[in-house]
Amino acid sequence: MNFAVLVFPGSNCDIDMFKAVEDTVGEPVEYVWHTATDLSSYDVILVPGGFSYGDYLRCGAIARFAPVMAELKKAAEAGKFVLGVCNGFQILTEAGLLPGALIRNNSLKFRCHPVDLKVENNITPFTNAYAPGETIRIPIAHGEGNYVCDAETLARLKTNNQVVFRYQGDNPNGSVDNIAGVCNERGNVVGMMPHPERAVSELLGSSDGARMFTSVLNVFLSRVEPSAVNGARAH
Amino acid sequence: MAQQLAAKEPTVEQIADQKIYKQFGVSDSEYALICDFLGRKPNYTEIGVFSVMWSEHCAYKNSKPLLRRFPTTGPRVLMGPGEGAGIVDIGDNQAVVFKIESHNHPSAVEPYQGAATGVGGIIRDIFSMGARPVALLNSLRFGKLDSERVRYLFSHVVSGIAGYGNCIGIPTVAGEVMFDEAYEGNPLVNAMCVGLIDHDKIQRGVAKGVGNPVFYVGPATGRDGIHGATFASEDLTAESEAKRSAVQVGDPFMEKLVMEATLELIDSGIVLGIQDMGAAGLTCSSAEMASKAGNGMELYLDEVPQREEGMTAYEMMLSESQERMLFVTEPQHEAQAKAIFERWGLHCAKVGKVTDDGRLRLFHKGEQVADMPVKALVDDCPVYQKPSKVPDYYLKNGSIETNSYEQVLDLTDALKKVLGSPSLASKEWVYSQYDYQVRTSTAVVPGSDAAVVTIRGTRKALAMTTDCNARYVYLDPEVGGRIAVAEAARNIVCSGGEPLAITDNLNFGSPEKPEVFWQMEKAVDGMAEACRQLETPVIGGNVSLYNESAQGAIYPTPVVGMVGLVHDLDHITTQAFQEEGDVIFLLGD
Amino acid sequence: MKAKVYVTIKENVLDPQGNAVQGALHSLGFGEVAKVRIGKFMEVELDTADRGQAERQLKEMCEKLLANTVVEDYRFELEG
Amino acid sequence: MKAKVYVTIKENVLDPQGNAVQGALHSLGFGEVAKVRIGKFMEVELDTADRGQAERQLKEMCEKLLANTVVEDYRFELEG
Ligand SMILES: Nc1ncnc2c1ncn2[C@@H]1O[C@H](COP(=O)(O)OP(=O)(O)O)[C@@H](O)[C@H]1O
Repeated sequence: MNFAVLVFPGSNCDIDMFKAVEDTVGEPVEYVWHTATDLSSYDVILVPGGFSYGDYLRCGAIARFAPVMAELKKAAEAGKFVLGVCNGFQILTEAGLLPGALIRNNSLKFRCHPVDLKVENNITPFTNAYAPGETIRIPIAHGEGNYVCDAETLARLKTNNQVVFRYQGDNPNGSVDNIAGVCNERGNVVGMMPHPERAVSELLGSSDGARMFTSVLNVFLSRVEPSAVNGARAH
Repeated sequence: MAQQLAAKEPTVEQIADQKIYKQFGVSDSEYALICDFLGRKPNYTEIGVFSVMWSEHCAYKNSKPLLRRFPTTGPRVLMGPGEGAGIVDIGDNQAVVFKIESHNHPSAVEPYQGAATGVGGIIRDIFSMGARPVALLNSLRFGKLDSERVRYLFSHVVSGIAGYGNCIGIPTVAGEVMFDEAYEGNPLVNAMCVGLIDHDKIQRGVAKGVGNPVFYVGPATGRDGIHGATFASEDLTAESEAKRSAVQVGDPFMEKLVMEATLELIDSGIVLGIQDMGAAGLTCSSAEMASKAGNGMELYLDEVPQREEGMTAYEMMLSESQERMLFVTEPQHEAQAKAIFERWGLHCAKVGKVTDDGRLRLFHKGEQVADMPVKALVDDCPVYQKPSKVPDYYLKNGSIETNSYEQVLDLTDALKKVLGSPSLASKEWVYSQYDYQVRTSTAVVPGSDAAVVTIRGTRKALAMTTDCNARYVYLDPEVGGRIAVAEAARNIVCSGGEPLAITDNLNFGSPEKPEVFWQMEKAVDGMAEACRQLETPVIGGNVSLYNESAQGAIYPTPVVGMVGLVHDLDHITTQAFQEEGDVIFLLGD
Repeated sequence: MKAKVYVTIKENVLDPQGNAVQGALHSLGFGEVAKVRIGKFMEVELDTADRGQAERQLKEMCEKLLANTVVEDYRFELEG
Repeated sequence: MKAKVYVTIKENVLDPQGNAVQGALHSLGFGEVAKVRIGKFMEVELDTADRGQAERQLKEMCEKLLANTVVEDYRFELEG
């Protein structure tokens, strides 16, 4: 299975994402520059955190116009697996690949600390190694992670089971309905503010994020519908 | 308009007759020396260049005699003070590079940008050596939190540090914050950066190879941070007000690009010498690079990218616009260098040439506008041995009968008071705004003693800390200086590391005051002694003097930044009690 | 040609910054401040003399980049 | 009473945000964009009918909180 880690000017969790793939699943992984115009050789595309283009204007606003983004759209439409973390999530919403928007934390401050997340949807390719409703501990590090969308969209997210993670306990940024991560209708594109790539070993304080990587590998290997994979597991 | 501005610059005669050099902090005797070195009187650009090269910040003219007292060598030291940052061997062809730097005065004026550009500056010091920055630390001092202004300074300084470090993607892993009236009008903002390098990648800021081109990379030069003297001789009209030196604004996104491109350039092996443009930008970098190679340099100022119209030679040479670098390569590598920068969306401009005449010559609009001996600029600033005097407070304290104080009996209440003081309280409010985990190498995050950062591909890690209890230093500078080093060493050891070396930031009041100079002397003696005992040489540092406000000098605050080597990940130890039933020991007395 | 672009947060979207500033103004003693909304004000210089073209372009810039129409509204004025 | 407050970055102070947006507009094909400066636009509602008082207060709010006069300029307009 081939992983791509997109690199925009100002990405800074690209290396961490790359290392996480190496350390958790050990599958081939490559950096793909923002000017790339071909993603056909990759099965999973990871959009890492950081401050693409300085996050000036709005987070992710400028990155969404990079040449690679047109390819990313195609890949998403083709059903490839796409995960955006933090700035990557912001880029995916700006690009319209995921609904809603991320605005300033209600505290107006950047916040970096571990949070507890509830796995709300474990049938996405990135979450099927988690039990439904399981609580996992993953760090956040963002200044603009306050998820907003209109009431209609929110209702739709709920009906379609598109809320992937919710903050448990303290809501660190004011996000509507405690949303920490969402997916598209089809489930193959996931975006989240917390950093699973920062939680892949006990030395880093938690290894709860590792299963996002093993999960997508399992789904790929089983080559069946993600829900079937999950359904096959006894809960 | 350019002519008009240039015409406003004082003439050679006016500078001499009206003693305009004094506004630049150049004394009569220094001015006479400069005339000797030039064999004539300096023009406006030249006196500007000399004044910054001969400032305390660049020449250490008041502190050099003291700095010589520090031990600076050791079996592991690969590079001691003198270059951008010091370097210490950690085995396996790897080395750690680190340095601390102050941005006290800019932070007092504009706390967010002052702190942010302080962080940006220290990061450039590290990557211009060829090292990959892996961690940031800081040391902060403010007045008491009950003042609105202090709260403003405190929160904006923290945001500025966070804003820069988080964006560029280097974790801020440790630091200290203390609050005391002594810093009411003069906060301290010291930033430290730690980097990793392979021995064979170490760069130096040298302008090697006569005839080689000199390149400028980074954003265009504006009228940022030029010392106020420029317009001091002008009537303050609305027009001149608008043109006056602007506050430096940091652009961490730009620095991230410059950093990645620079590291790639260095990796390609075509760089002969490289230096960042820090204080006094183009002036300091060009003169120092030429000096270290024993060469000269010509700069063609029309080629310098400019952000504003009508900039003069003086303004370009003294601008402190951020995120800029100067480097030298051989002519045949020009295209390769340009290609690397272009990939990162950056331009590099050929702005000069290495020469063999030992002079720094500046050309602007078809004319030679300055011609100065490099050696005079870099090495020949007079060094002063300031008078020193034991302060009265110290003598008086010595005779205090401590037994005469009433004994504290309500220990619970006393403990509550201590725990409740902002200087001792949890600093989570501060460090939760810092991305301390980016790069996924932070094994011990803020909140323990020293932070620990792992080195990928090895079982080794680095422990790091900043420490200084300035109240101790005030009460007894020599003992306090020793304590600062010892505290840092204890923090390293308690985290599982072997102390390697220190970088220090000497924050003091005015050295013109004999009592302050005495504090400096004694503190340095104490630190030097501790460094010798602990075998942690001083591999670099920074001096920040004239930290005074209406209330007087700050507490003498020689901040110690120490790095230690954790030989095996299993040695990493944190502060918290681990398990119920564990036995607690008290070491020492 | 110079343009001024105003980007404001949509009426029904929460404005954390505006709320925080309002709170801060209250605690500074400006009790009569009933509401604060914070948006962006951009000055854009265009190398064109064709007003119609400038307008079309600005609209496109706003839709594409300068505003996120999921949460923001925009308007602009052309000068000169 | 409603006020509009405009906060802009001083003429000779670097505006990294404006530069980044200008670069982005160029690469989107808006080559005629010569310069972009990004500031803030605030709408403030005041519970007062006294224009003179409102003006005095706004000035004070700007100086104290809404603008950082070391690097920013401000101006405001009172409506109604
Ligand atoms: N300005 C700061 N930046 C980052 N971390 C900080 C800062 N101030 C304090 N810390 C962290 O908070 C913890 C406690 O700091 P401090 O109160 O100075 O304790 P100690 O005296 O044990 O060093 C340490 O881990 C320290 O690194």
